Amino acid sequence: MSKTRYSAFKVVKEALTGHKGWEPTWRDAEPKADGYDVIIVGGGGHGLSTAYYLAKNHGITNVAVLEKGWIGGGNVGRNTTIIRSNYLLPGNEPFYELSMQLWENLEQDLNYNAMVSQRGIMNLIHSDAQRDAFIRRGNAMLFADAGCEYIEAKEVKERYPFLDMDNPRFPIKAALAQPRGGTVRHDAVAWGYARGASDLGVDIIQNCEVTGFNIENGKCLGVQTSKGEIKAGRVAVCVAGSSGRVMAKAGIKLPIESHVLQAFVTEGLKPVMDNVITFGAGHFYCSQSDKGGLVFGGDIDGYNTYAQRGNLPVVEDVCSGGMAIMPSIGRARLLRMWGGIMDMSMDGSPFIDSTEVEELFFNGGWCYGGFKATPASGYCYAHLLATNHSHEVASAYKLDRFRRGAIIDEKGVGAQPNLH
Amino acid sequence: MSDYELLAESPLGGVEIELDGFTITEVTDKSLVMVALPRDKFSDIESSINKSCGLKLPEMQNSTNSKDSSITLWRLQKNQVLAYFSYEGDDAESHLSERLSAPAYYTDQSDTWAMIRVSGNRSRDVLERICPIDLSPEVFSVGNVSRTVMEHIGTVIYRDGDDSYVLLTMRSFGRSMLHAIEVSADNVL
Amino acid sequence: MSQINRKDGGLINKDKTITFTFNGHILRGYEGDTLASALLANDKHLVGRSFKYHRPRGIVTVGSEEPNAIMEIGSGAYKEPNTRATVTQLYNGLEANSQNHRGPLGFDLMAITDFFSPMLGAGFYYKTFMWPKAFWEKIYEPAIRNSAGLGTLAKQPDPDTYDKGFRYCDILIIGAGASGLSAALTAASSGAKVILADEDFLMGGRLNSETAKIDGISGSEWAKNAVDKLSAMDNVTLMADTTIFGVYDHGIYGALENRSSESREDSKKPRQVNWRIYAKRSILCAGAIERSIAFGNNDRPGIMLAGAVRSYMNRFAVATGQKVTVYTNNDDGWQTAKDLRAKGVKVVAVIDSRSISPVMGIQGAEIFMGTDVIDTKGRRRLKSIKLSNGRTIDTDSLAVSGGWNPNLHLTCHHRGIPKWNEDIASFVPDDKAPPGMSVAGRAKGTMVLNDAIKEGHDLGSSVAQDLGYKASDLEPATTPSVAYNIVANWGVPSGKNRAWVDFQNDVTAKDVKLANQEGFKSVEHVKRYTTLGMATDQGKTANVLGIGIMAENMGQTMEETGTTIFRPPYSPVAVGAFAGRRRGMEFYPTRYTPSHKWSEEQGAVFVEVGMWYRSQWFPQPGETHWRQSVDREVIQTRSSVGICDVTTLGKIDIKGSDVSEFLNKVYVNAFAKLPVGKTRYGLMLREDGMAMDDGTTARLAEDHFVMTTTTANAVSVYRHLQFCHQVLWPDLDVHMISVTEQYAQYAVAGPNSRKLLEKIVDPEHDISNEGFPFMAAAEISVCGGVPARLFRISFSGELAYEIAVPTRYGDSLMRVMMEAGKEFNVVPYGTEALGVMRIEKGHAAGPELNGQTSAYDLGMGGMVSGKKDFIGYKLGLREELQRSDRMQMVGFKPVNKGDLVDKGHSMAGAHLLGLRDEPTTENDQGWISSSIYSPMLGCYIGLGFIKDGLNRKGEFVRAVDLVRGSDIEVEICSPHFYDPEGGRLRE
Amino acid sequence: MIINHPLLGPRDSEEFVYLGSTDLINRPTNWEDEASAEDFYQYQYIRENVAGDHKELWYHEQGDQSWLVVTRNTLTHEITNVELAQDVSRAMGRGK
Repeated sequence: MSKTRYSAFKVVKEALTGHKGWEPTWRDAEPKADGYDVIIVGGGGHGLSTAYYLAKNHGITNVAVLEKGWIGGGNVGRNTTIIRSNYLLPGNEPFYELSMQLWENLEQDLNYNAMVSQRGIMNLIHSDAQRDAFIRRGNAMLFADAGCEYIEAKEVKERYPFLDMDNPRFPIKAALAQPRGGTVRHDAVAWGYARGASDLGVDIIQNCEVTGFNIENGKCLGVQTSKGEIKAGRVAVCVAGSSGRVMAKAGIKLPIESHVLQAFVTEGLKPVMDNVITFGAGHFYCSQSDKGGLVFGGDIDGYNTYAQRGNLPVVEDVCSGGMAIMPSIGRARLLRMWGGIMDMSMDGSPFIDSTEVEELFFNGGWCYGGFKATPASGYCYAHLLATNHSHEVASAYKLDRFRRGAIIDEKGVGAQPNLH
Repeated sequence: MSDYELLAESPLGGVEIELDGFTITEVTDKSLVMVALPRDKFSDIESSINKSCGLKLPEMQNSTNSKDSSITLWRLQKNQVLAYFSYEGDDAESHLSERLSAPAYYTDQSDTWAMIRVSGNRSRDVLERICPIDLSPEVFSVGNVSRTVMEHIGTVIYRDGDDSYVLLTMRSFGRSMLHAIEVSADNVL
Repeated sequence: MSQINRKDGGLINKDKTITFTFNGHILRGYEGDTLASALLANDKHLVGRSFKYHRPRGIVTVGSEEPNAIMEIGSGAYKEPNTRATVTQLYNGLEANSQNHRGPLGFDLMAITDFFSPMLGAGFYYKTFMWPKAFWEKIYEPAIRNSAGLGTLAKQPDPDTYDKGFRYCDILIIGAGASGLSAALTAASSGAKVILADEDFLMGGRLNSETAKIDGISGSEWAKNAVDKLSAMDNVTLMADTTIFGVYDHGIYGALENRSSESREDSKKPRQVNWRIYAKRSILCAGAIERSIAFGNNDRPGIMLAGAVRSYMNRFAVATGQKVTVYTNNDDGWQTAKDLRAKGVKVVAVIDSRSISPVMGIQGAEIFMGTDVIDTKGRRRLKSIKLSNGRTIDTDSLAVSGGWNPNLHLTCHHRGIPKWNEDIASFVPDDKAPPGMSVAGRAKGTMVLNDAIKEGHDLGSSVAQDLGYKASDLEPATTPSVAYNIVANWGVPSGKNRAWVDFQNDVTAKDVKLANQEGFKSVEHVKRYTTLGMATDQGKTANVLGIGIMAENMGQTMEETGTTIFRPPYSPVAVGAFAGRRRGMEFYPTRYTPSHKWSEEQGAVFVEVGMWYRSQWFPQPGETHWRQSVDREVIQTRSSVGICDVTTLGKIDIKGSDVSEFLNKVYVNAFAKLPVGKTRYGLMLREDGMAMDDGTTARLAEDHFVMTTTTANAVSVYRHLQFCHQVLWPDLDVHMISVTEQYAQYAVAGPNSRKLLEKIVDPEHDISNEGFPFMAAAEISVCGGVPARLFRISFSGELAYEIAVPTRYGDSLMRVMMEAGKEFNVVPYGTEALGVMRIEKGHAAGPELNGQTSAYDLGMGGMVSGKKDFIGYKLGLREELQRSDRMQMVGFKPVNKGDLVDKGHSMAGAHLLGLRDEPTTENDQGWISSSIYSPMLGCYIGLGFIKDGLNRKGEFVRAVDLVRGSDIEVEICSPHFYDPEGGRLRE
Repeated sequence: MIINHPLLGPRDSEEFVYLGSTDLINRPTNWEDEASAEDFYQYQYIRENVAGDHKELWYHEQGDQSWLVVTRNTLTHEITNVELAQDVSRAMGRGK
């Protein structure tokens, strides 16, 4: 499929010939005058994977991905790179498990090394009540064939001697791990999907902001953009944190609020930890990147915002969480902190659905869990766009579910987005 | 007469710590009663307390004293004032309502709070490490009172002298608050 | 030989020698040195290895922007990786070790990677390592991980402490160089409250490194005088060694005060203090950062930035070499040659890439105009340089200046976008600096010192005036104007030789080109593809150079190319400093119950619930397993009487004329007609129809109610009630106040509870079954007149009361009741026994009220009133919430009573399956939410949720726990396992 | 962030708890109508999610325990107005 097949052989050959043979990873396109069968609004991970699967699984290649800035510049380029399928509720678990399976075959599929690394993810358990809740979750995972491992405290200590097992506030009583969880080189996911989609004929158009939708008689006929009007058979919006702003241009209000989630990375360090560790009681999760930085995060700041930056209280909370479980992290220096805008939905679960406007589709509400969903989100969105039917694992992600009461609330905190 | 007797205990056992330029003492001779002010009775209450004790309703974050200085009113909320007064008995609520004789709702809060006075010329240097509000002498004057949060503990701070502050925290947090002050003193002095 | 490069003068104290070690060698420096200046004094140029190719690297800069000289400082638990030698103040006993090499620093085995570098260019890893599939995690990635990273984290708890603090000012001035000091002088003289912060331990900024005279005296002396003047003023706080690392909303600045050297003297003090500074306005005077030029092998130890070479000479009295060369594209580079010469250091050549006349004459130096350096030699230390005119010059120190970049980092923390300024060939702040921030001096692009001083001076005064202070009457300091002329130089063709852009991350000009060729054209894409600017210095020295190279590659302007986003922190901050005191027990505060001291005396085991420490159980001598204690507490309570401290339950006094109406709106059931002297159970929903909390509410007087909430939700329920009152129904006459802490409250439960209470309740109060029936409530007195509240309510299912006294009597009441109860064999019970008894009685608690369950799911549909509006009513009626096949709460008991007894775990968390079903998501019928061993029933019992549960009592299903490997048959039953008719309550 | 409390002056937002849009003030009162199901659904779930000036509810938990209506720009975080929610609610016609 690809014009330039990547391989170790090719890398050596290019090294010896001055790297003259490398071509652009994806084709930079300009809008076609006669439009597209499908326009995907948003060149993030989900938009690019949707384009890829539309072309690959459904043979729909007259597709454009419109990106306001540079591809992969949204949450796919600013997350903590974690993948996992350790969900609780039946509306969610099979979907995330499909995503995990797609991750597991992604690189061979794309001929692009996105460094999918199933180094395992471990949730620490600090109380009896938390243990009961995690056993319930673990069983849900095993029922869905996602795999999980219950690790007694003694073994947690053996594997991760730097953890503070006897913390007076959060003694570690056990852990629930998903060995198949792990991390992925986030930017490479966007680039890999872009390359795959582009090779199959999809137009990737950067610096092309959608400024409006052409809607006539309740039907969407195309979009207005900073590069002019573009006609489309179908328009698929996929803009995560910008969902509210973009859908407002089509006159649609959503059960979504935009919030900022901060993430952090330390200076590079020689290997400290090889897996992802999550400290639910104190809002902290951490892994180490291949470059050596400890990448970590915690809760969202908690107020509506579209500004990609947060404030100090959460920084301090997250770092305290780090000190509570791994007090050696104190001497690691925080190198960079940044914020991404999360499309926080009213129950913490996403939407992949048609809308009240004919031929206008919506994918969003991923909260802070969108990265791990990237492959399945594109896969299922493409399925819906190509077939008019929800994919079975995404069938719960309907926009009208709150009207009906079909809530998918993993945390049980109700219709308050900043608590999910 | 009952066969059994109940003994009262202050939240921090009357702690007193004397450091160089800084003193920590538990306040044990005061009672607290919350006086809720129904909206339609504001003026009634104002005139009643003026008549009974020579008291005025304080401005927000400020205090007023009764004529005989035995009762101080703190205005931390719009619809309530907290009375801080010298009384050590079991029935602060009736005691105060009789003194004020105003048509308000009274709720005893004497056992709700631990009260710690910090004083001395280094008090602001010590508090600077835990107190997020501006305690500059010209900004937070004698008689000012605010409710804020220190070391994740909801705290009322009242300036009762040039270099003297009373900190109130919910009684169950008292030991943590005392510890926070001690750590600050260790770090600063 | 010691300190062979040390010269005369400088701002160091030669009377105080300091001894330190570098890679185990004992070396000496002086007070006032940084680690870097002391290393250079000792002729140590090779100080580290680069990230990817393990190239030998030396000190490049003199500040926090240092990319190369990063080291591990200290040892054992104190070891601190990646510490910049250039900002580490030297102290006695400092241990420094170079990092990122295998074997000795001079002979790093990993340097082999440099040999393979043609294959390891930008992004190579995205194109390979994909086969065989399993090899990535097992072989390739571990190898990459081990060779990546820089310093090593001590995997021991950080032994130091950190503190936080809060400071307020009118004007925060960031940077105490010429403009910052000038601004501080005028602002302070206007009367404004000023904080002046500088990251250096010595205030003065570049003035300490330059020879320019200000007001006729040396710059460093002028700075010292200014600092003395400021420190004598009451309205000024000086914060040296303090980095303003971030600008947050509404004038909040993060400031890290480093007290490392102080803490060596007295190690109990915090190592660093993380200040939150609240400033009405700020003036950024952060100066400028010099950049390099991309030429072949421009990364060898001995090649440094020209301004740094000058600093080491002037401030630290250290010559960076014996035969120095200067390579520049601007006038300022010449100053280095001039200053070195003045100190008697041999300058062999000045090379200027501009085709203009020489800026000045330098005695003894060859001058090359319109000439570039294209290659260098010397593996561990620079030996010679090769020029574009073919000349080779022997030199051991090359001072490079590619120009100065305004240090505008902080102006971009609110997404300001720097603008290109051709005059100074660099980016300057745009007008979108964070609100309240102004910029002066070189940070703004004002490169001439005299102008920078004036700018700071004027701004200090005008900002103070904006805030209502008088204008300053000071005159600005003056210094002769020295022009700053520059012609951008982004690099020179260097053939096969690599021209380094980002030293630490080993990004070369060719990497940038390759990225562009592969379609990575956005500056963000290039950064992410090549890792340019992602090292510990975040591109402070590299980024503008990299952008220049990109712009040339793509034939676009600098403005079009743009910058990446500057993010906090300005320079890296220890994670521990953000956590501050919040470690271990101090993660958050601790709440103690009134009976805590007594419980400790009894040897109680405590459990944390929220922040509360509650007694979990009270072990007796001979009991070896917690279950023995808990079973005993349950049995003894159920057979006679037990006492439990329930003070932690939220208690809210609600007074006013509209309280009953208010309660009607927040509870699903009716409260309007609750009589005085009675208590009622109430269930509260969220607006979405899900259960939020439950508890009892008693009416003590016509206009006085007291509500209880669960411990966990005390705060959120209070907030919710305030919302309902202030926001939804503001005119209701309702006054709420938390009395949780006002009363010590104990549950006294069991058939003998009344008898026990009769001994302490004052005789005028009738608490007989008739006089004080089930659900009665009253204000009474105990023990001879102590006021108390008594409620006849029961969580245990026994005849039971809750008694509350003012908290001051809480400890005493516990002791008195234990004494009075002796004759009944009274037992204290903890939260575990409480939990056992509530499950035996089928009361929902936290695991059932988990926010996913409605009143109907909980089997409380019958309580829901259809005759009034209340929070959660309407949305609770939605079709999906009313489906009969929703999961509903019921009880579960094992068919075989002995099941799980030997397993040591309960049924909690197990999922429910049909008797012959496979464990799949489709077959999943529900789960067990709470489960305990019931001493009364003699087996494990559980509460749980199963589809259509209320209609399935008597059916058999399986409770399957694949996680822990159990699979048992259970019967669906009523959740009321014990005394289902409730007769015991009313006895 | 700093919220300029109308009664107490500027306070660090750490003292406050955020709830969400002031849409939540407008709780429907027509609960007896069949059609109110839709109103309650809109009230509880659908948000404008404004990019710009956003009116939102904050609770001063570690202060005077008042609910506030804060007008804050969601693009810049600039706060232009802070009012007591009780006053706003009354002005919108809510009472008992």
